[in-house]
Amino acid sequence: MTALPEGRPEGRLDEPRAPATGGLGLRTRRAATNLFPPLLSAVIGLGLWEGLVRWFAVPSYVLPPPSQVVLELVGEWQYLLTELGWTVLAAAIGVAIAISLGILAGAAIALSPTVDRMLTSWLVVIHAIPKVVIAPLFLIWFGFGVQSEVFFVVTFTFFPVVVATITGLKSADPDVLQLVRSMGATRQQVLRKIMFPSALPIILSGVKLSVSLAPVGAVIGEFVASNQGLGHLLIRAVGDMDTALAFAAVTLFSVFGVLLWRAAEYVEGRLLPWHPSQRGDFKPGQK
Amino acid sequence: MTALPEGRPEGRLDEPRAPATGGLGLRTRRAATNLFPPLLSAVIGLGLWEGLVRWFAVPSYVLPPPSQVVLELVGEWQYLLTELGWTVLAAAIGVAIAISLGILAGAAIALSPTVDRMLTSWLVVIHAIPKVVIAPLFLIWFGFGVQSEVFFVVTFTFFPVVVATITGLKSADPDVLQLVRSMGATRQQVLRKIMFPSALPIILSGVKLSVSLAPVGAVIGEFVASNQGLGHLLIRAVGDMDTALAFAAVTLFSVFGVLLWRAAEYVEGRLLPWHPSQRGDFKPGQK
Amino acid sequence: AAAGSPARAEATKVRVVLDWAWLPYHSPFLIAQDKGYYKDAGLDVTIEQGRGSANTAVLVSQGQFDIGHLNITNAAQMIGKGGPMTVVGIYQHKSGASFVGIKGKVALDGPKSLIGPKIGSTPGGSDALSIKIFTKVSGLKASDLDIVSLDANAKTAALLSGKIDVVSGDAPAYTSYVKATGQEPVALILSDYGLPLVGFGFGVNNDFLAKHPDAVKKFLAATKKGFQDAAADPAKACAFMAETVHLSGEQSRCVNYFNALLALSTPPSDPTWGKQSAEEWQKLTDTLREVGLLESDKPASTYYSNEFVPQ
Amino acid sequence: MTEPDRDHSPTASPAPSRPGTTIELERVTKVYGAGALAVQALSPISVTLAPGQAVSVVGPSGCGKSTLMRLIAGLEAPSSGTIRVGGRPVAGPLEDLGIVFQRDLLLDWRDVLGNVLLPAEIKGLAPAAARRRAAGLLAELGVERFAGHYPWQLSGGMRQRVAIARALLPSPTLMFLDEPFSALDAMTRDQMNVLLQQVQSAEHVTTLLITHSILEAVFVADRVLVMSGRPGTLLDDIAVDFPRPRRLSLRETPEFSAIVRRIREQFVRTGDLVG
Amino acid sequence: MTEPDRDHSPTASPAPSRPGTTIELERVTKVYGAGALAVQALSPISVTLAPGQAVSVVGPSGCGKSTLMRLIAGLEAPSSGTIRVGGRPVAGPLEDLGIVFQRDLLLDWRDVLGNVLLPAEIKGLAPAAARRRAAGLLAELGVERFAGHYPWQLSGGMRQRVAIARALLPSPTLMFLDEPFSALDAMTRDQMNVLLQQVQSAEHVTTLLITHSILEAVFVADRVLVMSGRPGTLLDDIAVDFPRPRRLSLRETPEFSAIVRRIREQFVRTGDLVG
Ligand SMILES: Nc1ncnc2c1ncn2[C@@H]1O[C@H](COP(=O)(O)OP(=O)(O)OP(=O)(O)O)[C@@H](O)[C@H]1O
Ligand SMILES: Nc1ncnc2c1ncn2[C@@H]1O[C@H](COP(=O)(O)OP(=O)(O)OP(=O)(O)O)[C@@H](O)[C@H]1O
Ligand SMILES: Cc1ncc(C[n+]2csc(CCO)c2C)c(N)n1
Ligand SMILES: [Mg+2]
Ligand SMILES: [Mg+2]
Repeated sequence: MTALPEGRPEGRLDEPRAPATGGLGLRTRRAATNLFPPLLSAVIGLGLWEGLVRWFAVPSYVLPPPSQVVLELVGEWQYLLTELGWTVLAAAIGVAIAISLGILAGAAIALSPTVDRMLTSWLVVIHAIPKVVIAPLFLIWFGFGVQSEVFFVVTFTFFPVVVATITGLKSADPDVLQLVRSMGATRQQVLRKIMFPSALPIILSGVKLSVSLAPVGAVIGEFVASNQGLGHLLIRAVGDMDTALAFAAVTLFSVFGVLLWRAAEYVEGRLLPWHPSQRGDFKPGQK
Repeated sequence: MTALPEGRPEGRLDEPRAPATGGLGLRTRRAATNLFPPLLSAVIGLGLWEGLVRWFAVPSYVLPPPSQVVLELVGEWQYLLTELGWTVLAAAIGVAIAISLGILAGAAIALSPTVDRMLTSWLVVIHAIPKVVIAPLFLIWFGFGVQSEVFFVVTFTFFPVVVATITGLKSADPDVLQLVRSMGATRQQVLRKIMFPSALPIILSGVKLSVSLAPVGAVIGEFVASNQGLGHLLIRAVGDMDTALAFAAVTLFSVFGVLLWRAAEYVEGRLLPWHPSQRGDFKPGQK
Repeated sequence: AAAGSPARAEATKVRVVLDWAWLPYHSPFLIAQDKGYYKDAGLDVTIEQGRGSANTAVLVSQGQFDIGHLNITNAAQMIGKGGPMTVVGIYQHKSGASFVGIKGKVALDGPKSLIGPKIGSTPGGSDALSIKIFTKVSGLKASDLDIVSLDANAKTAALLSGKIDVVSGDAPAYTSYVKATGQEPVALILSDYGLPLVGFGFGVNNDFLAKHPDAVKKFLAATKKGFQDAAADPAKACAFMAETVHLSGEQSRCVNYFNALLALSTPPSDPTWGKQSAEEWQKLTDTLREVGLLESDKPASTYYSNEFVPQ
Repeated sequence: MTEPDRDHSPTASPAPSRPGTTIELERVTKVYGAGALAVQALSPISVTLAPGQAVSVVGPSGCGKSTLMRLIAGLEAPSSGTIRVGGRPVAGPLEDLGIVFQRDLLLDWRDVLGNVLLPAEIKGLAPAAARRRAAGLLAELGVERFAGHYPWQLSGGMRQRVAIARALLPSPTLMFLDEPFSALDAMTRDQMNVLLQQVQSAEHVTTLLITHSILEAVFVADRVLVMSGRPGTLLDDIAVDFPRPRRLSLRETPEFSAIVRRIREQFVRTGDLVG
Repeated sequence: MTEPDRDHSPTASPAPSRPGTTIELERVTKVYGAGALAVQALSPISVTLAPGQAVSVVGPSGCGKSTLMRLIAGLEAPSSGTIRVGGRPVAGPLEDLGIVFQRDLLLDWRDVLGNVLLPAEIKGLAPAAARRRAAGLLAELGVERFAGHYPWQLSGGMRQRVAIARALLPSPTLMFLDEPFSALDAMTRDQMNVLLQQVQSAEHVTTLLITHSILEAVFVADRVLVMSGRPGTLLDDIAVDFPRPRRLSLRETPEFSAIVRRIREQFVRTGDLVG
């Protein structure tokens, strides 16, 4: 009775569940079950925040209570949304480029030890370099516009995809590779038809990481080298001790980040109907 | 002949190789083959950098040529190494905590949809929040010194481990899970004996990402508040427009990052002797 | 030039970069732009916010921008490194570098009072520089001071929350922030104790200067008009700024900030506004050289020019 | 392998004779999925297996044999009907069950010995005794030389034998085997049949054997269940009363052949392949 | 399935009779690994397979049958000796080869039809024709109802049939099958034997069949190779000259039984299980 991790597909014996025949009533109950925990968690989190701030009389320039943040959100929604737009734009373009580049680089590294030895170190360096140092270079090359932000997002988010792609491609079943080689598959076909799809669950975990990093990447790009976007708003708000505005921006930004994350999870589910993690209705049976 | 990706284990027919009987001569040649590409790549990269800087007469306050960086490294090696030591310490402690927490959180999320719905969003937020905004908070909560730096590293690096752990655990073969459940395994045992080891290759890809992020995390932590470390040195150098010193620090830092990466890869190899990616000497045969 | 005389097509493009994102003391540029002072002078001025004077210096030297509004120490360092830039005007002859604390918590009445309190300072850059020079000038040793390194963004919060007792930094900024919390600031302005640093001025890319000397002159003159308008009614300037580029905090804080800066500067109504003296340049370059932040031994006269200062 | 004296084999000796467990199925059905892809795997099946009985299940591919096994093992819930084991409704994985699935399901990250020891670790058996028993089982199954190899270094039949050793390790009172010998050559398979038959009769293990070999089904079992094509249901239920221990030569007897023929006829009567 | 008129089946009709390929092995050996874990899988094997011939390989579990197949298929290099196909040394995966491995190796991320169409995509066959042929093969193999299911939704035997359909799809001139019917019940297996035998003789496909069923080995083949225990080598090489097409009733004839007996005796003579 204790052997089963929670959250396995339905129909397992050791999960006490309503019979699988449930009609509308069940569905409503399930929707409630799905919505309740995140709401509860949000309420608890925000309540704790408000309570602690009030209890310890934390001054609002250190940490504003959520109530004040909400007021700020309402009062400045136009400014906030405009700047968020820039950030979203840069994040979207950047992460799209990063994912494509990351998959290409990861594939090249996974398939060729020579490329691995020649390229990986440079990628690690690009990934790990503290970006402030090269900020003046960014400014000179790209100026204060969206380009430098995009470039920033790319350098910020490509690496998880690279690493996941390498791990994923290298995990392909060697016997299956032999099989398709015996079908006369070209190297490209092996990659496209076997290695890539079998690696997809792992690659997508890298993509999810990248996607969740993209907005911060854009914001940091805006800190360093851009005169629009939430990052620029933040650098001004923080410099001006406008903590409430800063937290309003961060809140907006967090909601955006969580939505992005859930969207990525949704896409993942759609792309991997066959994967054990996605076998919702069907039960993991014997192969 | 074209079907085979490079880098597969030896003995494959379509890779033109010296016969596997090779003695010392072969081994030396192989060592040379392994060392040559990274050296070549380093030489090309640095040569390009030096050449471009000289060709375009880029002033050294924008981008110093490698030759000048090397001089700086030689001249300031003691200072640089001392500061690097602090950064390494904070990075090491921080990433160790991050990996432990990340695996725990990932396991909790993977195993329980309720925890997923309650916790994931907050983790995404913590991960995605622009750290400058909360840097003052860090300071106020943790004071100065290594603690806030370590905390920084933790918030910076835990998420890749979480995501990889979730993906890894959810990829466990459902049939194998049924098998051990029928052996009467407790939930804990299922996790420890099946889900975790089978997820390990994926978890380690997350760990590699985290490890490669840890030094930047420490440096950024040192930007915010620290009297030592490479981050402190960098802020100084950048503020003083001492670009050569800044790049010397970054170079040292990059080398450290690459070594860390390769070390993580080595550990990965030792932990996964059974994984397709590690079947060096043996050939992937039929199961 | 009379209104409408220069044809639109002939307007000279001038790309200006500031030292930082919009702050109260930038209102003169907005006013000049808004009132058409630049346009009337036959200039097509675009103003970009900056990311610190060091970056501003690089951007102007590299020709990404023509004119920069920046801290003159950074300009001097850049020129010393061979950056093709010339300082064409200084209006803040007294640096704002200072130690700021909260009244009742610390007393800042002379160099000796700095021994004891915990001082937050940003490593490198202007903070570190002023501490370095100040300890020299005042006879203190750096090891006498209890300095903690802090990110610029963390300094104010650290001071206001009591994590540190004193910040090292720009007096107009920190005193106005302390006031805005309903407390009284105390400040030790380093230039009062012989710190030979200066504050804001203008640097121009040398190519641009050679090609468009008149434009530089006109730009300074028009900007001076903006300063005059702003200084005449700081409250109105602040209100205008809050409307156009969004400004945080109460208007009083903005006014305090701007007034404090004006107090360290030549009044814009003064005919010598912008004018530089050989002496201040000599002292500045000598001092920088002494603390190792300037390697060049170019004569002080090569750093600046008074030719473009509005008469 | 010539037939050795099994009474001294490690498998047969240590465990005392234990009471078996009654298994009752009442109108059990199973439907997988929904909508266009829905598949009815089992039509109502009712049957009772006595304690200590060895039951073989035969039936066409895809008729629901593996499904039936997973249902009884408590790894899946039936769509309707009830299953009782030892009188109580099945509410989770059965205890004290040794199971071999159709795929060998060896753990890639453990070597052969580590795989065989898995149930001992899970059930907390004494390590030293477990290792001894594992070594004995591996020897008996002819893979002792490969104790330190990883699964990917084994042949298909060797993998299957390791999976069998793993299931036998804890000397279970219930044994469910889903085509455990499908990757073995005829000779090895015969030996395994003898071995299984001996273990079963010596230890009174209630055994459910799914097999495609009718000879094997009859040789090993007290009872053979013949299933129809999908949706699977019971076509026939044949008692096999030969005394134990049985020798391979039993298969040459006319009584044996009669049962085999009876089963074959059931198959042929059902006609076509299930589509 | 009653035996249909195979001449009009999609498998037998479209492909013209093609020339086969000679396969020559000369003192081929294979050693896996090194040091303490080293395993000699094959002792020197020399044998020549004629074009269009159907050859069965039988031998004890772990004796190197699968290894032999992978060597000939050009998927691995022998440790010594040479393999020539069509006169040229094997230097990579053989072309025009349909292969079924011991594991079914279905792609988890493709449904049944997608799996069967894989070789068509790889070889760039006309999609419409390939789909028609796939549908025909799936029907013939009794899994057409599951074209849209994913592999994990299939039973073991159904998976294996899908793997066979995939190998047959491009009508290869060479066919290597490693225990392709191990998960099928006796009846289905018989039908598959008939089908395979017909495809082979109609299209002169050079066939290598590894099997554990001696009956199957003889029924399908022109020639049976009997291998010894590990390190595997050739024990016997038996010609099977029954005319084609063959019917299942052939297995009841005394000539057939004689060959089966001869192979059995080889096995028994080799004695023990390989350890
Ligand atoms: N997890 C699953 N999801 C959907 N359908 C399933 C699942 N498991 C089994 N089935 C279906 O149930 C039916 C019975 O499958 P099962 O594995 O029980 O057959 P079987 O008798 O064991 O066949 P075989 O002899 O080929 O192994 C098949 O049609 C199969 O497609
Ligand atoms: N990749 C490998 N690495 C190491 N040893 C291997 C590998 N593949 C096979 N072997 C060994 O080679 C021997 C022959 O294996 P092979 O799979 O050819 O046997 P087989 O005759 O097909 O057996 P079965 O009938 O059980 O499938 C075995 O001892 C096996 O352990
Ligand atoms: C809290 C605070 N934030 C920003 C500035 C703007 N600023 C004025 S001078 C300077 C350094 C560059 O010379 C910067 C960033 C300030 N004064 N105080
Ligand atoms: Mg089955
Ligand atoms: Mg085999």
